[in-house]
Amino acid sequence: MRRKLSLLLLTSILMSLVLTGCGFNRDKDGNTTSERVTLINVSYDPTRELYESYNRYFERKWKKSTGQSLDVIQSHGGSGKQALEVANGLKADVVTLALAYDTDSIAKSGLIASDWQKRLPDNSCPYYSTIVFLVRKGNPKHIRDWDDLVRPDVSVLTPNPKTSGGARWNYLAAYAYALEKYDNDSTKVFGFMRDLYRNVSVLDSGARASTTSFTENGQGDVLICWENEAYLTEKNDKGDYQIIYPSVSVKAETPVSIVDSVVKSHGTKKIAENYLKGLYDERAQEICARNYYRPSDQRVLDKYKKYFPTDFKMVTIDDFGGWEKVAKKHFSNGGIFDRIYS
Amino acid sequence: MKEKGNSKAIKWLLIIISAVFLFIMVIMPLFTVISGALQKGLGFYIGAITDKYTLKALILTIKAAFASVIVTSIFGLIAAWAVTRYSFPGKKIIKSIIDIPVTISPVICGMIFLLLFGRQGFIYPLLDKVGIDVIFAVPGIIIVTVFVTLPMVFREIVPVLEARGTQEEEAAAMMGADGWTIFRRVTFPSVKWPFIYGIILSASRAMGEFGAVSVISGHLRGLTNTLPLHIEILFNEFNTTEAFAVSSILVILSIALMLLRLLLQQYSSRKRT
Amino acid sequence: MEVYSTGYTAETERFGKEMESSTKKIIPGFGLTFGITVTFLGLLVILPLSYIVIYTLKLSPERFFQVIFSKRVVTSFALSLSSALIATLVNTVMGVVIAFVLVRYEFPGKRIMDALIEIPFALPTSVAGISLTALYGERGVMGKLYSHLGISVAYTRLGIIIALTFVSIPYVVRSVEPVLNNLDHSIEEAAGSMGASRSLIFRRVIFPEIAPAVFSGAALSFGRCLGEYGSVVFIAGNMPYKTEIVPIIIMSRLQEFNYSEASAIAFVMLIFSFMILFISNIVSSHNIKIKAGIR
Amino acid sequence: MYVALDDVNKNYGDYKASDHVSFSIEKGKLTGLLGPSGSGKTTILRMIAGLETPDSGTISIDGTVVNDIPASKRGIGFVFQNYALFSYMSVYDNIAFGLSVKKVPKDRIKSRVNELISLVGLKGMENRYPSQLSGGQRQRVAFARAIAPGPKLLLLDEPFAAIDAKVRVELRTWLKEMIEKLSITSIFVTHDQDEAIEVADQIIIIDHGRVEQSGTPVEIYQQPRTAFTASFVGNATVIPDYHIFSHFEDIHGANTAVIRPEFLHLTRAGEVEQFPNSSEVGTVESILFRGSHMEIKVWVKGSLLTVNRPIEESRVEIGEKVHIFIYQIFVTTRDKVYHLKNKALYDDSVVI
Repeated sequence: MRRKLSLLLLTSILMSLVLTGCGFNRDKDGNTTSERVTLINVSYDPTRELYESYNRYFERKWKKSTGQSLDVIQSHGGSGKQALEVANGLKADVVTLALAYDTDSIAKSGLIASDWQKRLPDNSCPYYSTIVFLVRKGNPKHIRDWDDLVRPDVSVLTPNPKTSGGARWNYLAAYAYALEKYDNDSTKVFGFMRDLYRNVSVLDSGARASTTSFTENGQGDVLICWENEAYLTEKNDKGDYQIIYPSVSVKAETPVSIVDSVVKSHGTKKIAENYLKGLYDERAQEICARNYYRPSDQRVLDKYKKYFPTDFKMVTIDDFGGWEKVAKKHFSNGGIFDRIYS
Repeated sequence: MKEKGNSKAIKWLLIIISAVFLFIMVIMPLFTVISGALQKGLGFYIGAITDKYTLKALILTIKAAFASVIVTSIFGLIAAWAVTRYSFPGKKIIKSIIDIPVTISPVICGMIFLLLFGRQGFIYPLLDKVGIDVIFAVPGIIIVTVFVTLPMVFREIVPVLEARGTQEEEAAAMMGADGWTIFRRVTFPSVKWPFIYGIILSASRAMGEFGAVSVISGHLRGLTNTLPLHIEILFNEFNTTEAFAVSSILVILSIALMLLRLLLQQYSSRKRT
Repeated sequence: MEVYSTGYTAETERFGKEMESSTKKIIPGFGLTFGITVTFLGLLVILPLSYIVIYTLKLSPERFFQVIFSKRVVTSFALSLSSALIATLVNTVMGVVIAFVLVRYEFPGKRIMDALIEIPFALPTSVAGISLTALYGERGVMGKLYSHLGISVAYTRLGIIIALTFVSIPYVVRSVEPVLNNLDHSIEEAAGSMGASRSLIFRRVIFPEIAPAVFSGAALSFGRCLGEYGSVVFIAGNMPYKTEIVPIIIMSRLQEFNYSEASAIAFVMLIFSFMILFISNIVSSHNIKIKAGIR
Repeated sequence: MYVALDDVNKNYGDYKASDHVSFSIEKGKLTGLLGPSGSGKTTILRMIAGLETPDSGTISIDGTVVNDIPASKRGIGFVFQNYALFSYMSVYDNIAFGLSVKKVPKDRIKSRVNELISLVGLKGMENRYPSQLSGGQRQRVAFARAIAPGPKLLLLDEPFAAIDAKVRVELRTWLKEMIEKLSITSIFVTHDQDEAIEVADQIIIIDHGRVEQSGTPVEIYQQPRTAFTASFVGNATVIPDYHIFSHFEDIHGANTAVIRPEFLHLTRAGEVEQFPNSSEVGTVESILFRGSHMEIKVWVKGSLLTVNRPIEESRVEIGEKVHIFIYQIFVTTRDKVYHLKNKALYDDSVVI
């Protein structure tokens, strides 16, 4: 008899470790009314600082308007990696990734409605960014435009497009420039891209890791990165670095969306929608601008014109025929990027 | 062996070679962590250590280590008993299976649970209906940590049990003692010290696990970030000083466990003679 | 006390017919303990591992070989295997020296050296990763030293080797130390009295005794280096074809939604690990047989 | 009969450990299973104890068949060869273990254990650990532990194998007294014939898993019934063909013989010889001083015989020619032993 008892005790310990209880109290259309609620926002690398300040703003606003105290939990990493984890079971209420392609891949796995990008204004992009160069103080290698990046004496830093959303925008910006320079002659464009990536000395998995290699570990002469990341680096290391705007870049749309099946099971649909809508508030657009993200609100954009020059060509994803085509042509196995590297 | 002239020279040569090697390979990295941690002064260091996310990560790390210690110690005892007290075909196979978690790459350890509990696995829908999240949640981290440290206690106990043979247990069984009494009064006392070593080893291994956990953690800040993962994030956030500060917690914890181990070693060998 | 006991001490297998006895029936508790062990292993080890096979089988054979023998994966395996081998060689040589020093000599700071050996086990790999990166990076102390010699360490193969060496220092030391410890001095003294020189004694008397322990320690260290991710990911720079070790490739394939390819590569890794485990078990059981005088 | 084995067989793969073993043991008797190592005697003991199960045949204790009864329920005390004392329990706890497992009240255990401790002469050692005791002391603790629960049958597996010679002799007499005093039916296994002869009331000779012979020590010694028993017991010399000695009856088909020193008498040239014309001539090969007598090896017609000569008689020289008179010999075939006397003894033509 004693042995049966100890066996029971053993299995109950194991089970208690696995089970995480969660209570249920919901209003009529399924939204949780519990006094304290958490919201999980899975985002890409460089938005850590942006969402830290926005979350504080929204948590206060939500408390004032509904009395519910909200706790937004962030998760940051390479955009592709984050998309994989959400598609694989990471219970994100909202996703704020680096490019529509990653959010589409989550939608394809059935967690997000297929017409998700139409649910919010400006293609669900409350903020967007562009791709710039970051060079050492005084621009020792005199880097002006994409041409200088292919020079043999220049070593370039950019993340791996297979895992990092930012790296895909870097790639497309370079590609747009090459198309224009060699007016769509694909072999010359391919030659340009191969020369560019031949100069890449470190291929990190995420945008932030790439920035760390450039700044902390002094790798490479020029870093291709998000505009906001460049300003953030400049702010942190007063004057050690300099931002260079290339003649051609991309309008890097970074759309946001709720994750339908998760908000349904968590009962956070109303909160999540308001959380994303909140990004369009005037105060929120200010927060984006101050974190060097280009706000979709034209008025706020003009107010911070100093940070967001527009005297260069900004190609959009539609000019490439949309993410579906781009992903297949460039980033799939055996795609142009793979061929660049074989 | 009388220490002749040249063997004295060899002795000191070998000692110096070992000392230099260990200085470069162990002391300098440790020194880098500590100096990196104190770069911005003690105030910043204290701030970094008591930061909200650091403490949450520390609690999760200790929770995972605690769970893995419980499971690996219970499993270790049961498996060691089955494998050493009886002779049966397939004993070697079981021993090799138990060794697997130590020989395969941590990334693979994380990946197999990602595949098993991920949305495409057959278990996910069942668990989801009941509202249990495993991967990208605390249970997943605990399961992976348990997996990585599974053989720790087992490997410490088995050699001792094998050296002892089974006659004492046989004698006790002859006198009508049941399995539990034999275990409690005859077998366990003889493996008490290796058992404790195993627990300390499994705890320090669990706390330091990075590769496997990073695959299934989801990096939810303050929720599923263990200390090693939190260090990675801090490092990626330009906060290298804070990263080193938090690392020093892990360094201190693991060195404390190590000293505990060495102390126990002294105490147990003194007690036995 | 051995941390990673590589071979099990002499299994007292009863030899000789008269002693043969199946104790299953006498000592109670076999059914329960064996049952729990097997089910637990089945659920926690076999079931998850089987997923690697399941996903690998999803690839058609051609695709499987295409993935495994793609240039990038092959160079990555070559990199991983060679770096693991070099790190293991370094740790084998140094391991034997340190074990010898710790067992045979008395000197100030001996206890400190003994404690230092444990640190690579105790230290989490991510902490090791960032400290080695900082130490050997352009701005680090060792980094500057090496750059004077024109060698860059971080983000190169050398950086990987240093990280792997750090992580696997204790294996050979802890495997050789006990064997050296209970090696009775009389055989050495016998050889010495017959006029053998110190190096001859080491080569002909001591080394054969510790060779199996050295080998199984090295096998474990090699297995550990092959699979190491935490410390390497920070220092390696992960450049395809240059510094991308296999665990990192698996990780990136995972991040590209590519489970089957990740499983295929992991499958090949598993084969390597099992081979190493198998060899080390053979050596240790061979070692036990010699020690226990059983042919 | 108290313990009875009926046609018990046990084999490991193709090796026959027990081959149609049948024997019985009287209540209260101390029986010795005697045989060379590897003869299967320990297997028989372990089968009686329940540590092994026979492939066929029945074992019964006190009238009940115990084949299917687990070892712990057979009411048996077992003393292992190397004691198997609980290394992490004190002497007191070791002896008390059997009783504490049977949930006997504490005070009764205490009195029983103290009684046993004084019985086996280990007063004052209660709190010692096995590692702090000598071989002899450990053996006595193992004995006390085995008899503590008052078993009806005591089994001892080579109890004195691991003890040095001098202590072994003392322990033998001690064990014999103990068992007589407690009058427990006991069986012990040994490969040492002196031990068997000295301690056992009844000896069972076992070889290659078969019962060669069973009987009192005297019967075994004086009337061996098989070639093996004859050659195994006593300081026997085996002669390939006894016909080289002329004064013995010829048994058809039998030629090997066993001769023991006490069968021979040595007379030197010039000494009075009882049967001068029916003795053999031998040359002395070697002389060994055995304390109470000299053990002399003599070549007689190509066979080296051993004969004892009292200390008081005159010393023999190596190489000396002597007369050897053979009183009797055991002529052996596979399963029969003929006890032949020297013909000279019949026709008593004795020279006075």
